[in-house]
Amino acid sequence: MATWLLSTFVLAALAPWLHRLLRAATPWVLATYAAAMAVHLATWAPQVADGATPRVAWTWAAALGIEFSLRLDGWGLLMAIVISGVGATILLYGGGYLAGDRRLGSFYMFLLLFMGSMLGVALADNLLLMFVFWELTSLSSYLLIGFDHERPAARAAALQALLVTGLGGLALLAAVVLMGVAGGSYEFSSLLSRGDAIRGHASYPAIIVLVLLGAFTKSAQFPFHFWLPNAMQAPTPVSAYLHSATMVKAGVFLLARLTPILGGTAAWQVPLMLAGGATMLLGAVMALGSDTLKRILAYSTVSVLGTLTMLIGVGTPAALHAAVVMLLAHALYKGALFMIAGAVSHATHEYEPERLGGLARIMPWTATSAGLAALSMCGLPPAFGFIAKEAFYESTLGASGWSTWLTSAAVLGNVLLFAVALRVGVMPFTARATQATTDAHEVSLTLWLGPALLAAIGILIGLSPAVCDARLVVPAGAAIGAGETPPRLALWHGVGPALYLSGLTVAVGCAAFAMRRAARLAGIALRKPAAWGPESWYHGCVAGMNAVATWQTRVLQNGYLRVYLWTTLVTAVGLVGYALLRGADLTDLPLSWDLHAGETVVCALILLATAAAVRARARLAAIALLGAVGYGVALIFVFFGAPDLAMTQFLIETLLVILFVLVFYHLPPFVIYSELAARTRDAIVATAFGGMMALLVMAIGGGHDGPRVSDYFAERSLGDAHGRNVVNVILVDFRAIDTLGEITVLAAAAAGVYALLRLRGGRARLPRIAVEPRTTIGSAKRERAETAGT
Amino acid sequence: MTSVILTTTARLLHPVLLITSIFLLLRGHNEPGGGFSGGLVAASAFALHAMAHDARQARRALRIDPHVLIGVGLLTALSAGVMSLAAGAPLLTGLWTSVHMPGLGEWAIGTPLLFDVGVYLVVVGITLLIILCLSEAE
Amino acid sequence: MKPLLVLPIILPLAAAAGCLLAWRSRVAQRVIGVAGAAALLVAAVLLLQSVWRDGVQAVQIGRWPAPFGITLVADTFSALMVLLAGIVGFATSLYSLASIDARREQYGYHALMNVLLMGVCGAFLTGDVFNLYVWFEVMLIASFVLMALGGERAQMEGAIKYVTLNLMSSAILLAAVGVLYGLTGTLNMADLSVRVAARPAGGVMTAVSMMFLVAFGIKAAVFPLFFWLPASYHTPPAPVSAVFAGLLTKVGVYALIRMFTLVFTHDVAFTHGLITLVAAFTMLSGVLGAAAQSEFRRILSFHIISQIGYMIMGLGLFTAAAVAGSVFYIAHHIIVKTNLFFVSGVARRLRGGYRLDGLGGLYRDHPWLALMFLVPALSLAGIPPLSGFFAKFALVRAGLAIEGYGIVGVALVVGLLTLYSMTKIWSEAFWKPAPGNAAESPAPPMSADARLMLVPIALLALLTVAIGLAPGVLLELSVRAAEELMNPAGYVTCVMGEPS
Amino acid sequence: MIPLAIVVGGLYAAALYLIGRRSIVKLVIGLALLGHASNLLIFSAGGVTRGRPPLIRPGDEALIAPYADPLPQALILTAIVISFGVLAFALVLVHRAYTAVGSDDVDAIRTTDA
Repeated sequence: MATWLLSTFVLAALAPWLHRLLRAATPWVLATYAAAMAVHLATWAPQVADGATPRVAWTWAAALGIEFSLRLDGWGLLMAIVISGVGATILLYGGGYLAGDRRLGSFYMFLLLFMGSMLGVALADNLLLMFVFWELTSLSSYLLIGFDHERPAARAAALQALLVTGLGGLALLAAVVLMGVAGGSYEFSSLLSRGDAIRGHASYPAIIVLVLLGAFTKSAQFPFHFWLPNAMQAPTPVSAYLHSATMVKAGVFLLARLTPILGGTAAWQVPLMLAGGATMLLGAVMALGSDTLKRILAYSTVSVLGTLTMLIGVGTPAALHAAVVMLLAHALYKGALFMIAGAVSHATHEYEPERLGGLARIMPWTATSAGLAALSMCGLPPAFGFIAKEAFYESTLGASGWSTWLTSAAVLGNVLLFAVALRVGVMPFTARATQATTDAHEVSLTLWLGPALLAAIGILIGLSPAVCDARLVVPAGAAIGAGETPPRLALWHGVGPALYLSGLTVAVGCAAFAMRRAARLAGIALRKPAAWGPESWYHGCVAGMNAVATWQTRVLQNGYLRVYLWTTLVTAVGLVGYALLRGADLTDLPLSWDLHAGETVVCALILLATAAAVRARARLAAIALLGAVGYGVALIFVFFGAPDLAMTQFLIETLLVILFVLVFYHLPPFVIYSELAARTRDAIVATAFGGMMALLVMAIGGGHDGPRVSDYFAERSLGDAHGRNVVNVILVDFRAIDTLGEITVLAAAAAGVYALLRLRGGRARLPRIAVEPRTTIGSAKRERAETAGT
Repeated sequence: MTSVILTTTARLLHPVLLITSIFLLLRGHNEPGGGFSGGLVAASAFALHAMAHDARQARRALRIDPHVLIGVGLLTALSAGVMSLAAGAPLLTGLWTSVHMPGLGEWAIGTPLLFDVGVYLVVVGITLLIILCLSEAE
Repeated sequence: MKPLLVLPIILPLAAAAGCLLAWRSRVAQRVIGVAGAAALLVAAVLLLQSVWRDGVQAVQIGRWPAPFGITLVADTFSALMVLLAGIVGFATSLYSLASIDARREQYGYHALMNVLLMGVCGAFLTGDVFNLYVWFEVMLIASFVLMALGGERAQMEGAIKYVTLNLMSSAILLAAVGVLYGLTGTLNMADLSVRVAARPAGGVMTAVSMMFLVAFGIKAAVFPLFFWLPASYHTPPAPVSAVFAGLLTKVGVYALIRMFTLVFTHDVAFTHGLITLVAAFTMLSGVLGAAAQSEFRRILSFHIISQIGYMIMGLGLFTAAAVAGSVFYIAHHIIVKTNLFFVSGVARRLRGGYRLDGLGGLYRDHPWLALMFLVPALSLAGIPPLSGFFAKFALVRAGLAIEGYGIVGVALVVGLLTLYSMTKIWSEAFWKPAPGNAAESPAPPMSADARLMLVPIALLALLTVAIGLAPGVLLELSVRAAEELMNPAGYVTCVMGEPS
Repeated sequence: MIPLAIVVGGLYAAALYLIGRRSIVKLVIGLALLGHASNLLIFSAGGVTRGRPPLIRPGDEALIAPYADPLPQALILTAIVISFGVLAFALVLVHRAYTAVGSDDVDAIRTTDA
């Protein structure tokens, strides 16, 4: 199975070249590949049915607990066969549907990427590995929904699907990690025996919430269902494959897979039943109220996904077994119906069932397939859908406690879907011909072969369910806890409550179809409240996030350097000050005023010169005062035994004054721009910072008393480094690499000065502009600055 | 700006400043001074020249392009450090040898001094580069 | 092989000096620039290999024993960082050949790039706090000049903020180093580690640690100290912002991790709790900032901030697994972020600007470029199986293991928002039809220059994919780096020698 | 020592106040003051000793205590030189920014932000 999995990815990477090489033969080759995979997987079925669970594993990211481990159990096998089998028909169909499109190569690539990812979800034993593939299905779904990327609607729908399923993905990731923490392993096969430990763990409720979030978003359960109908922006083969037969089943697949570990508690079952039931009914109603073929089918898919979730929630062996049957039946008929809808639209350029009619004569192959698939969807014998529906009714009838509610909901849902099936699967072919259908013609073989196969298989299994019962359906059910010996699948179950309910469904369904105008109106009426429904929450979230983002950025990144500066300073004062006051005993500072007269005078002069420099109105005065401060500092160095420092400080200060004069000559005089209030505020913050630094100096109190590294320099300077000036020896020997860095700084600074003065890009194009409001001209200026670039 | 007094002073001071700078550089290991202050003094000699005449003349007096001076200085300092690598010691290990100087007795000569020469050259180079550029930017 | 430790510093310095000597010849500077970066890359590979084989290594510069001289130390973390600097440096030097204009090259572009690399490597390798300050300055001055090189108005505006706020950071760092010396009488980090641990945990030491936190926090661009980054990173030419985005802030993160695992572990509940809080805010405000942008490089710039949050989240959680996650995240981010800025430069070359409304149609016209954007972009958003997924996952896993639910929740949500803004770029620049462009007109082929720019992009994208498909190597490195960081005894012994 | 601490605090306060002014010219003066403040801080934090420069006198083989701690002095020397280089660059940058933007008001420099 690893070979098939990896080769699918390799094939995906090669698909564009393959397409260039093989041209029209590509879909046949790819479909053959997928079909071969399905057949090969099917050969494993007897083994798996005997209880074997073949597993392969390689280490991948061992430190994180991620192993590349695959495991084939009944449930995974069923899913994998659906993926590859339906995939074969879709590859064929897609090649025909997009024939001549220049993007066909990348279409194959994305589709195969998806197929591989989905297989990974079905086969992964390591839950994290499953998550990896899970995310890849979301990604490939994004790329496929946005396939017609030049249309804004397609881009928006792709993004919506990605964000909603991405949200679920995050939750799922957290859930998996928590499960790993609680169960001690990320391997599904190991966790199977540790269900009790996980159910008893403190994080069990959190795990459930997170898993449900992940599964509900993926499987379009209420209230996350809205992305799925919107995803119909994707080309039809994609809708048929991802958004009905396979990817949206991933959530359901996961729920079922985790049922043996997490299930069996009210915390697990109740939300599943509620959300599933609500989704089932909502989807069915919305399907009736929708206009286009694909949207109707999408909502009916939502409805069936709800049914599956509900069944998993019921959790009895019969219900889980029914879920398996339903999943298989649905993949067959819904995949077919989607492809048929696409073929019809392809042939007629018409998308609404009400505008179609009389196609049975014009498109016989398509019409036959549609009829067979609709039969299954209606749940009529001899189609497989009938068996699925019977199993569904039997499981709801057998559910303890909630039986009445569940059964009523099931009947209602099925009635509505019955009407929907007639509307999309029968009406366009049997109703009176319309304008749109007159020019229609039968579609090519690639377009009708796939749906015909799927629909035919649906009837075949219905006629002889034994072909898949013992080898596929039972092991699949067994893997998710439905027990080893469920009732055998059969077309004829004998007369019983389930059969009565089926009859009722058909009768009411026909009536509902007859009254479809009214039903549609009801559905349309529901659109209004839907405007405040979950989809508007999504838009609200995105808009709200954008509003918060804009607000936050306007507040924080407002362009005012001084605001940045003050924020930085306040942060520094706050953190350092807090730490200082929190732990230090400031009553016991080692304070001393011990200062000679000359020193005191110099200190006072420095402070005076500093204050004067701050208040100076003339640039030259400020520079002179700056120089005075520098000389004062140099004097302090002289007083306290630092002649080297003093000399350097004198020289540098002189040089700096010269530089300042040279540059300031070209700068405008000082202007006081700020208001008094702003100056006061700034003065307070600056003083706070200064005070903090002063406090810090006092808190250290003359430095460390113990051994210092400079003692070593004092001893070794002459003997080992041949120098009497210890400071210089430190600079060129003990810490010479500091000096190496220092002269590099100088070199780079000089290069910078040189470049700034000589290389004046864009100046000619930028006239001198006075201060201006940025809102009006800002963007234009940005543009200009941008185009002036490299 | 080019007054006769300034020109004359500059001409007289130029060699004095240069000699002082080298003195500062050499004695730095034992007395206050060193490559940095020496370099600044040397640069001031040429800066004075630039003030007395003009930047172009100062460049001519310097003979070497400041860029090259910086590069040479960096390489000198670096090679002073790398030499010890060749000797199997860590980077920037001082290698010393004793030289007999007539009249001065034994002098210890070592790579740290060479390193300081590198510093000196870089400082001369960057100071001049900045000052000359600024005065040419008028 | 002790000389290996100093090579990452002296090779770029030699290259820079060479460029200065040959400053009149543009061709010579190009050759020296690329050669220097390539040599650095080779040296970095050898260094990491040697550290992996023999463990932490130290060299006492000038043969003055620690703690008196300056020690260069390479543990797995610093060797890995040097290697990343080498990778980014080399990729950028290639990219620059095609994308930097002749005038900038003439005015010292290649020399400055090498000085920058020297400063970065020095900061990664030094074991001395003051020396760390010096390397920060080397790196900063080179970045100042590179930021301003070219003299365009936007560059000047960005540079003013960049320079001012970074000088603040330097001033605080310098003061912190001075105070720390006053308190302990030493500058050697290993020695500091011992001496700080031996002191009674007092308020003054915590105050000093806060000064380091603020100083490095500014350099790392954490909340609320990040303003300089979005104001400036989008103004210089693409390769310059790529190197800044990839490397520079990570030096701040490196320093934070180094100081707060080696030295300041005396008050973990307060300091590291604070760091975790800062991490959460940094992640959120960065990603929200990105959501509000509509220009290629600005979106990317804000994302740097957001991801800095992830990197220091591991430090805040302060477990070996979490720190390993941080290290992995840093490595992943450096490669990916550099690459995204590279791609933005190509987009600009093809469409003439960075604004998303002016971009479009790149997917249709240049599918290869689209693929090479998609790889780093999806990796950044943490989509498996690319490098970013493992980075994010490692942190999430470490966080949940110690029940840090709040921070993990933030990290996950921010991941989704990251995906949102990456798809925004994808949707606007790549999917959307080019504005004003007739849909049918065939795309002009890429210029030779633009194709040359794709070479480093492809290399980095391949690296991202490789890390994703075989994360084991980097993971092992990160785990070992984290173990060394969390148990500094080995580091201290290596620097100071066996305790007598 | 309290007076030195006060000078350090005063220098920091003045420097930061100036950096926060809207006039770009004052900003760069503030940066220059900031350098002095940091240097003096290191100097006083390292502990000060009067009039005993760390020069080994002729005849001595080592420094004889008490002597001024040479290490902070060396650090400050390095820092002075670095801040000189950086300041020279900043000075010219301010000049160029002024000519490029056409205003010396820092508040006018905000087109590159969001």
